[in-house]
Amino acid sequence: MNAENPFIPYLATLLSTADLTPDTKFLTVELDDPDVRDRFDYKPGQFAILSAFGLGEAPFCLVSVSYRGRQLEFAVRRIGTVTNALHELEPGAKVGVRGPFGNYFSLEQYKGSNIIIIGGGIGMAPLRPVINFILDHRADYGDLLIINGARTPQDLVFAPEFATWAQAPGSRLELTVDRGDADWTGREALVPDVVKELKPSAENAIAITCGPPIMIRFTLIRLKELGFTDSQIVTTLEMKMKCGLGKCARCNVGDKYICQDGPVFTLEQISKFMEQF
Amino acid sequence: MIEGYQPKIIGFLCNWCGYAGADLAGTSRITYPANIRVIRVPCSGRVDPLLVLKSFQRGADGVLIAGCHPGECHYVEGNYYTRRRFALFHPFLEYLGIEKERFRVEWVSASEGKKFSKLVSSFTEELAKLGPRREA
Amino acid sequence: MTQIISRKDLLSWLERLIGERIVIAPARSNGMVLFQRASRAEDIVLDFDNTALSPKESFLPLSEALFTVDKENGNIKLMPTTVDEETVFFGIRPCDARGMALIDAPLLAAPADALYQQHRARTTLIGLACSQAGPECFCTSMGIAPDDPSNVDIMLTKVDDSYIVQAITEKGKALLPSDLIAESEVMPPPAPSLQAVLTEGIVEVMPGVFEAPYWSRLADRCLHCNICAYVCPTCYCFDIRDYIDEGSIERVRSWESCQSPGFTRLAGGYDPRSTKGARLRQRFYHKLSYFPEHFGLIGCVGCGRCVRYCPVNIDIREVISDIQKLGAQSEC
Amino acid sequence: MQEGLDLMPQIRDKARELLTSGAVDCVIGYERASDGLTARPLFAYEPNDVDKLIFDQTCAHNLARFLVNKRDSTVAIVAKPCDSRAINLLLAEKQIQRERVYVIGVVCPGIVEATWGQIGDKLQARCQLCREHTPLVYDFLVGEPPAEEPPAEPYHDVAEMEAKSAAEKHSFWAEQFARCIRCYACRQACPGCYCTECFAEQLDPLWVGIRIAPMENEVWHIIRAFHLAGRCIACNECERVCPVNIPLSLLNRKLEKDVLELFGFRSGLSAEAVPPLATFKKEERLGMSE
Repeated sequence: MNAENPFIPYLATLLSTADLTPDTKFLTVELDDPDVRDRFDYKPGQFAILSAFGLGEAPFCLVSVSYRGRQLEFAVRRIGTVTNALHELEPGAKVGVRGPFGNYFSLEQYKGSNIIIIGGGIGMAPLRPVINFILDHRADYGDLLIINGARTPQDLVFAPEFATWAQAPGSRLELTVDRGDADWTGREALVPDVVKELKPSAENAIAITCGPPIMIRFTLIRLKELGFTDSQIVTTLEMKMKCGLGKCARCNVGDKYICQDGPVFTLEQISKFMEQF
Repeated sequence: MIEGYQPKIIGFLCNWCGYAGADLAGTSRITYPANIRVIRVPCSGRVDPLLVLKSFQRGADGVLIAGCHPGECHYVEGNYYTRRRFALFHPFLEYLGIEKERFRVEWVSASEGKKFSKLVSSFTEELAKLGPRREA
Repeated sequence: MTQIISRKDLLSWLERLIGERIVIAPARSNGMVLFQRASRAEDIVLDFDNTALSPKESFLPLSEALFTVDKENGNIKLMPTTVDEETVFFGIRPCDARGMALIDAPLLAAPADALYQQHRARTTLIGLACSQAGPECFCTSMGIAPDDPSNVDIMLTKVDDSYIVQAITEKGKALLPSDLIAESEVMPPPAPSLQAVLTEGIVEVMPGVFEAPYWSRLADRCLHCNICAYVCPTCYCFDIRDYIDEGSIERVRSWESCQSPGFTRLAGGYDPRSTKGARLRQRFYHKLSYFPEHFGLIGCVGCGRCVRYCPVNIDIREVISDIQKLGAQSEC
Repeated sequence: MQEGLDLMPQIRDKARELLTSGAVDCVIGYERASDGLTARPLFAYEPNDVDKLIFDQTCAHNLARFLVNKRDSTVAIVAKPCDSRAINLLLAEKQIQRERVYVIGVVCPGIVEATWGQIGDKLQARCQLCREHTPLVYDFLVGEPPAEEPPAEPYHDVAEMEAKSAAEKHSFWAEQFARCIRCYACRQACPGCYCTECFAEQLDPLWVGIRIAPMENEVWHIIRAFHLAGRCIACNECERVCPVNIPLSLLNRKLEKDVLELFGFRSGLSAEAVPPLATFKKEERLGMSE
């Protein structure tokens, strides 16, 4: 983060864009200043604030992992003014980057555990670096189960990586959609129902989930039925953010600022202030 | 009159009449001053006072709305609403300090290329006489 | 011995300061007393209860560019806004001076808000003790005295037709006009006494009343305008968006309020704090629970502006005492 | 303030009756504010709350503003004549249902100038111009309807403004708008401002930029006033609540005057009246050429 003036973004160049789904693009961004580029370390779960100059800035989770390379990757779903502008940019365009912000998944702590990743729609974005981190440190973790749901097959965000994820040793990828199409031979079920069906064991396991509020709500119920305790369930919260620094006083849930104290919380932490959402 | 001053006019022209009229002026090689910047709208009834106000704020010296003659609206009654809306907004603009000469609502049919040309000429002349707007 | 300055000399001092730097001082404007940039000492109002708007506007302006985007030959450069001019802020009341100190807590916490920090560093605060209290004042309940010299650089206390002068900080000392100040035996008058609100224990009570139906009932009459937040000397919420004018791009920060309808609405329309009751509750929780949890002090200074200007009389003093009652009920 | 004005018992009795019988879920009225002098809105849900109800010449708020929030329940409302015009406006614009609102109409002697902690002895300017001292819509009337005497020159201040030069008008309004802090209290207090998304909050198209600055403020105030053209019922709540004293009635009443002159229309006089900009007459010319 730019400690001298945290509101001034680092300048960066959009290297490439690719369509992930009809409404989501994969953006690869490189910070212009080589020193900044070297310093810009981050961990799975952290986010950055991207600027489209003239239209504003918005927070996005970093979907890359820091140690693999210096290019920053984002999955941006077109939903408002800033995301629209980002979608319109061509490679070579200048953007701004502030960050990294927020806390991260305690992957060190999960070592030795079986990991269950449960993501819905664009909620897979913060989970991608977790999956890649685990695959890169395969020996450190137990079984990896990935349950990824979306509205339609076209909305499954990281489809090009599914083969890698599914074929990695000790990992299993379960896809599901609300509505299939002619080519879809997989599941047509809601994510919480898939959790119920697959019955992952809570023993020595950590469940990490992210997705739309309604999916999270029912997924949590299913996980608890399977015996997961609140400290075994980890999620990321979403709230409107502006500054990323706990200063603009907008993204609080109870006395926690999602941009600083979050976005990653265990259910144990959240249960104290979930009502205050 | 200020030497060399060229007033800027924003013209909201309805697709069916005002714009067609301007088009006819063009194809008939009837000249009119290049001071007008044309924005084609589906109907004069689409013109929101916000568009007029924003035009003035962003440096227009005059704003013209040209629609079909009353009774000839492509959408039957759109311009009746235009008439009411701007009959009220025009004096309001004047009340806020925008001279009444700077705003016009005119009915120009698709066959009135000559009328459109005359209109733009007289509007431009009038605005030139009035001089530039004060800085907002 | 105390140091004093006569009213006349105070005005000549201010006149001198106006020649040297920016002077912000209370002045009459459209039926209000407001802090404004003074161009003549004679426009400065010395006798007033308090200004209609708080002093925060000088440090956290209504709107301010954080930086400008400079686009030349296809290159982009970001030009941060800087505060270069020295300012004297005259006439700040003890409650408002505490207000600034409270805003410092979040905004100067590392990494500091650079622009706000510059505004603060470039400004010398001259405080004016209150010789009388308005009916809406309750600073003492927030641990502030009407003649409290904390949080200012120089403190002035009116005695008859003169002012006792106290330099509180080195910055203040450096500004004092030694030629205009005399030694005197006068004693400061007693500070006015104020209505009290029981704030003791409120921070502890708050978490237990979050679900109380009280909030949605209170929100019945709330208009959800931003007056309370905008007149408040401690509210610091802001919005950041880009502003384009004639091709120039600025990243602008403007005041915003947790009461405004879009405050927590996410792109796509989902709003986790969509009800009126939840929004109003957020205001009081921020002041009476979250802020003290984070920074140790209640986020209110008892200036009473929200009491005076709320169009529907949502009175924070009443809210505090209602919460105390609710808390007592839930205990038994 | 006028002495002997004691409409309170009747209002309380009616409110108690309505709440006790369950005819309404809530009575929206006035109670004494925390200064012990002025009034504030009261939402009475229980018969016991009824004793807090007051009515006097400090009851400034237009309570009709709250009706859209209470759309889903049945409420009674204490309504002054100006408030009753707002009720008519909301009915005409299909925002509320007549059968879900019980109107306790109050004959109004005019409201005095007051701020929190201070009551003046002068009637508010809008009350000096009032033409209706008896509510136009009610289910139950409190007070004796007086004979109406229309004000002699209701628009003298508007006429003065009209007479100024363009430059004078421009600088007058620029100065007024520059002061705005965009708290949107004018909008929030207005019974006619009920849009679910205000144009000022739209991001695409972006009409009002983030800057709280003269140009943006100007768009806000001009369009706010114009959106109420032919709809404003002159309760002047917008001006009363403005924390920086912007003379909004001078905008609103210019439009009111022109609407009256052009269309012969005053808003809120009936629940059926269509706002003049939502209708037209084919044969009218309105000063425009053919």
